[in-house]
Amino acid sequence: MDTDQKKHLLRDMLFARRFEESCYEAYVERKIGGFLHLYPGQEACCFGVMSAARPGEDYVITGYRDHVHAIACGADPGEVMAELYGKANGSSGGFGGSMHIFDVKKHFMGGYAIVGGPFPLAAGMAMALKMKGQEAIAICFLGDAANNQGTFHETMNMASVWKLPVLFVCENNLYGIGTSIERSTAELDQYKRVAGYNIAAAMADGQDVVAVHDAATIAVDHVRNTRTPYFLELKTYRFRGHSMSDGGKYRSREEENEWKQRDPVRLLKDALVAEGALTEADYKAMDRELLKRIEDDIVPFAEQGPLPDVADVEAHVLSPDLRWARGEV
Amino acid sequence: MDTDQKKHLLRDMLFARRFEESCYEAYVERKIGGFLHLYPGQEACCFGVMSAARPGEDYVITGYRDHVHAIACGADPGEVMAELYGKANGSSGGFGGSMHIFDVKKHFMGGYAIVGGPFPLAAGMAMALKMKGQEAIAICFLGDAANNQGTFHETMNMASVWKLPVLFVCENNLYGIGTSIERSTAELDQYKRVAGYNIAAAMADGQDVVAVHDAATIAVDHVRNTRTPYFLELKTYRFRGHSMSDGGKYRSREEENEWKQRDPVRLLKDALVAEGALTEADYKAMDRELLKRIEDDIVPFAEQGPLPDVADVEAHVLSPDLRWARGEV
Amino acid sequence: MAELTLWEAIRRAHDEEMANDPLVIAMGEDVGLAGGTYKCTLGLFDKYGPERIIDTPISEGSFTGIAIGASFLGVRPIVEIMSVNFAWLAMDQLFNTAAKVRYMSGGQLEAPIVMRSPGGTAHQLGAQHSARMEKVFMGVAGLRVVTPSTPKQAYGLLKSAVRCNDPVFIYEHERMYGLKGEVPDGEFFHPLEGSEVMRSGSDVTLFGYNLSTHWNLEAAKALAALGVEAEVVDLYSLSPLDRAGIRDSVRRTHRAIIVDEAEAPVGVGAEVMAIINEECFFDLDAAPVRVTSLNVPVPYAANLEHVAIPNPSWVVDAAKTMLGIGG
Amino acid sequence: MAELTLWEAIRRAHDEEMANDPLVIAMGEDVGLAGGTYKCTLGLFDKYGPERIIDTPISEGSFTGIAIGASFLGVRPIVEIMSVNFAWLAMDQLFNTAAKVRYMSGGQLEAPIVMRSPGGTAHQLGAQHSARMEKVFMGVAGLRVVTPSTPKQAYGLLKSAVRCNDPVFIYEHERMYGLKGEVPDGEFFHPLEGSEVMRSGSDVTLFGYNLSTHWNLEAAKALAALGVEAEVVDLYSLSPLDRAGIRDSVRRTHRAIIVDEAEAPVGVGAEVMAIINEECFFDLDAAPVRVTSLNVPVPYAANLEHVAIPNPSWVVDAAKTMLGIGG
Ligand SMILES: Cc1ncc(C[n+]2csc(CCOP(=O)(O)OP(=O)(O)O)c2C)c(N)n1
Ligand SMILES: Cc1ncc(C[n+]2csc(CCOP(=O)(O)OP(=O)(O)O)c2C)c(N)n1
Ligand SMILES: [Mg+2]
Ligand SMILES: [Mg+2]
Repeated sequence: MDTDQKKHLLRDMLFARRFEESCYEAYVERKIGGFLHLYPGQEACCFGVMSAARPGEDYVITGYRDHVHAIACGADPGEVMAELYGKANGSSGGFGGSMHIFDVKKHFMGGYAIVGGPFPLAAGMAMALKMKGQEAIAICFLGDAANNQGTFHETMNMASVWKLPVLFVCENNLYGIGTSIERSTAELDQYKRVAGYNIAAAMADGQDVVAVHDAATIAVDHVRNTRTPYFLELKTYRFRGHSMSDGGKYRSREEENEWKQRDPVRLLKDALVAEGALTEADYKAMDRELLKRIEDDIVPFAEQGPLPDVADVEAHVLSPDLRWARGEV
Repeated sequence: MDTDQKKHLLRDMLFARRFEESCYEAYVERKIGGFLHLYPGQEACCFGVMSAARPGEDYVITGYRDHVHAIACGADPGEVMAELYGKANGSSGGFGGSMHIFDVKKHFMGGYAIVGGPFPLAAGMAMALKMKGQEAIAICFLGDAANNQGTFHETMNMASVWKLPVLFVCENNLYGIGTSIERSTAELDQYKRVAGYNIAAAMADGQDVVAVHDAATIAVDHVRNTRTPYFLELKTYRFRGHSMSDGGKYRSREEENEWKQRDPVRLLKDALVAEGALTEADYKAMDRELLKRIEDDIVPFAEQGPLPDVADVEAHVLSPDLRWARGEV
Repeated sequence: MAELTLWEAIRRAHDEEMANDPLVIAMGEDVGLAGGTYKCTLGLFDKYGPERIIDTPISEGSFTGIAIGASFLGVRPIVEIMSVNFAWLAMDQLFNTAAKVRYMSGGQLEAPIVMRSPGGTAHQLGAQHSARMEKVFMGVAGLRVVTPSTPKQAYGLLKSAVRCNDPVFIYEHERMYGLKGEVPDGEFFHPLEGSEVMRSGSDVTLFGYNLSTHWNLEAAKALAALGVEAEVVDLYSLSPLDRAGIRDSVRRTHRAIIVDEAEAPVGVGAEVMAIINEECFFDLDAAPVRVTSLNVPVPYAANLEHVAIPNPSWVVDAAKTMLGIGG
Repeated sequence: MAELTLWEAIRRAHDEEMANDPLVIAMGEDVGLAGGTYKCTLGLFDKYGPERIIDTPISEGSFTGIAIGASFLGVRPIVEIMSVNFAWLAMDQLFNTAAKVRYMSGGQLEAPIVMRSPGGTAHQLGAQHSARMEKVFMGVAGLRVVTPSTPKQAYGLLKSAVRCNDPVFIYEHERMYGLKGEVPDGEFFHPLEGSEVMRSGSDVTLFGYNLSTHWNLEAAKALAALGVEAEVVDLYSLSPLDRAGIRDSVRRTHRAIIVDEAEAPVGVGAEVMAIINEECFFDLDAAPVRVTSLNVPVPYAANLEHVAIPNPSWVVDAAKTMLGIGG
């Protein structure tokens, strides 16, 4: 990867970090409701993979921890923030919320709140791409604990038998809410779990965005060229609680601190500084610039956005095209 | 295995064969209703495993193809037949039918009609045995296609993590109704599918009852002694349709005939004849005796059994013990 | 007009819609090579190939999810669940995703899948194969539910369901695939909403759907012999229910009996009664009545099943009681 | 009498039942080490250990099945489904096995599991986390369904559910865990069947359960200020519903409003209305009315959620309309 691309990734990851911290503040101030799941610590996973894929062309789907994935696909961060504020200018018009960011124009096909639900949805999108003969692939980002859901098994089997162009990215942050992977899962290395499905798989360091990019390049090329599935495990860690209501007593401070030494943003920054491609001052300036964008543009866009019109509360339940319903065809 | 035990197994298997053929006749004559799934071809699986286990002590559960498993656990064949006839003297009092044979006294914990449903039920029984410190184990017999259900994956994982004394026996007859395993499943060897769960597994020839017995002995001992799960795959074939309504066009006659060369009853009989432990005449006499028992005892027990009392139709919905319901405690 | 069985009508609808649009596919257990458990896709595997008539593994939850995901990108899957009893395994995907995705995406995404499944009691299928689950599908916003009582409806409802941009669940009755009836020769799309007056009458309305409509027609004949003219209203659309059609009929007859093969609690009968209460309470000359099965899991034995599940005589008896006709 | 929050009452019931019988266990996601999402098992992991307070993987379908299988052999599992929205994944095991096994085994086997789960709308949880699924659990024979509206009920219902030999589903409301109330100091078992008159009145009955009972009590206060005496009946048993209790109250007040946080179709409101029609139609002075949420997936935005979900003012308005009280 060249230095420019690394700098881009640094900017993207730092922006995502600051964006999520801003969400945290707004939640504490009760400007955001519902459940809020933040991404700090895992940024290299999403950006590393998307840097190897084709954002806006490939179809991406994930769980409830979805803000950053949407942004990485090209969603407007202001619209994502406005969605969290429950505003009409939010990416789902205020109908979805944090767990249901959608930007279909950018092929970000949504965040879903039922653990394991997106596995088959991703495979289904891949089936459609295959039928339509398109070059795009489907990419599904989910956590480690989601792999214990029956949909994992069922989908891996069908994706393999039907040869579907889908990349499964497992962001293994070692916990499903408060339950550690050792306590819930018979095989700790998630990429080994697809052995029984005849699916290509690999593992990479999810804190090192370059390593993720490299592993994802192989994975994405495999899926795009062979039109068969691939499973990529990324070992990572979330720096915050599972959601805002996390009591946080299930992890030791030592473990947390150890992982924080491997902060993906800092690791990349340090590498660039070591390379001589960036100074600490450059980095601080970049950070200030990103913070300013969040404070001056993104948060105000959300704060000042209009509320959804309550007259629309029954919109979007069924299709507005009533021809078939009424037999007027 | 000694000759006596082999002779016993021959008798058991031949009896099961004749029993199922008698069900077939009764169904054609419309004396039996509902769906009927017969076992011919697979007899060595059930009897081979149960000869290595402790019938009546170990807890057994299976799917809808359940008559023979019930009998192998010690259920009275007359009661099983009466159940198919929908009679009050049937093993479930006429409430269950062919797919729901139960004999809880004999620890035959039922036949269930939802594919994949019994996996967790078996693991749950094993959990209870573990809690209660009993020596018995749980044994779950299911087909190959059931392994594509999410419950397979979820249950294997929990059985492994929680170290449950449960033996999963997969009777791999290569088809789930009309869909062959090659068309539905990414990994044809079912025992390889548990690799990702850290569960001990093996495969054996399901047409050779001695081979099944030997493999099952290892499997049962493993579960009983280590109190951890085991997965045993038996390659087998059903000689009849999936159920009585099977069109049967999905398998070639050649394939069927090839497998019929490996009829488990005939293979054992031939081996005993070759050993000099049995003559063809002995075998015929045994067959006549078994047929006579079916004709003279079992079928009349079913035919002459009383219908369930229609006044009982609302019995067994809820517990007759209404103390907690009524707060009379 | 051709006379077709109900399964032939469904097969014809599949065939026409697949011929019309290369993105229409069918999937389910044994729908392909084996031609479908109830033959609804017979012959189509040879015609459209394994990529469009897809035999699935026994993985109801995820093949439903795959169909939904494919529909996000314009594919029009017709998913067959071999028996509605197995649909519990697919409910999460159907309800939490297909029925909600349009709403939670603010209208950006839709999941135009069709799910078809046979339900109801048949000849002694026992507790795990006799579920009547209409009510479950009707309870969730964002999903249309229809159920044919004739081959014509079966054909036209499936055609409209494939074209409609909403997820549609089609509830077929396991005992009705062999039913014969006229189906128009030309292409025909049945409305997904509404109800159909199958017989006009002035004394009582018998509401039903799929099999119970036939019970009601039979009961109406028996009642006619007693001088009672029953109106038979077929609720082919279970969600949304036809409030206006229900009201209009009760306004004509002032009496309502809702006949439902399912157990009573929170079922079609309760909902129709609630609609009557809300729409035309003061038009009633008698308390509306539900005719339903006993509230039991379905027993296997023929004699037990017989007393647990309604039949036309139960409808006749309910009408006679309501109208004060003795004997 | 101690004042406890609803979650403390549930925790106390767990604790007592686990102390009483070594075969009582609790299982679910994060019930153990983390103490339960809503703290209902807080501290019990340390007390009873990981073999009796079992943290499960995210495998709702199969850990429910495992609980059922264990119950076949005498274990008494209390299964927590973290949110009722995830219960769709467990329905097959709950309905096809737990609810039917007694019947289809002819009474040989029973599945005395307790399943508890929070449901309902809370602060903007959105479409996939706001399901109200009471009606789904009520529709199937062989399962008891109860729902507490007070800490006392929460304590006593769970205790009885653990002892009862039927599978029992306990529907808890996500917004009510912090609710405080008196719980008797001594051990106490609440009946699983019946209903409770929370307030007597003569002019109209407000039927509700869990959260809507509290809306009804609030509405009754507002109505009293207008000279209307509303009776508030709490339907803590949703299956079976208390037909006699419903009838008796309507006989006293002649008017019924059923308040349900769920969408209307085939819901509690419809079933209670049907029971009223069947039991005491001619005692009614007005058409019964349902107060329910709009028939939409639940929106995220606070202002949309507010107009979609009922609140006490909706109940007051419905009563005023029914009684012809202006303004
Ligand atoms: C079917 C289902 N069960 C339970 C939950 C509650 N839940 C939400 S996130 C979560 C943990 C998921 O962990 P993982 O897949 O590792 O993703 P992570 O949150 O660590 O990114 C759980 C149990 C849910 N949303 N859906
Ligand atoms: C959940 C579910 N899906 C589908 C079915 C219909 N069905 C009954 S048996 C069967 C095939 C099962 O095959 P396998 O597990 O290999 O067992 P076999 O019949 O070959 O013994 C199917 C699809 C069912 N009963 N349950
Ligand atoms: Mg995780
Ligand atoms: Mg098989």
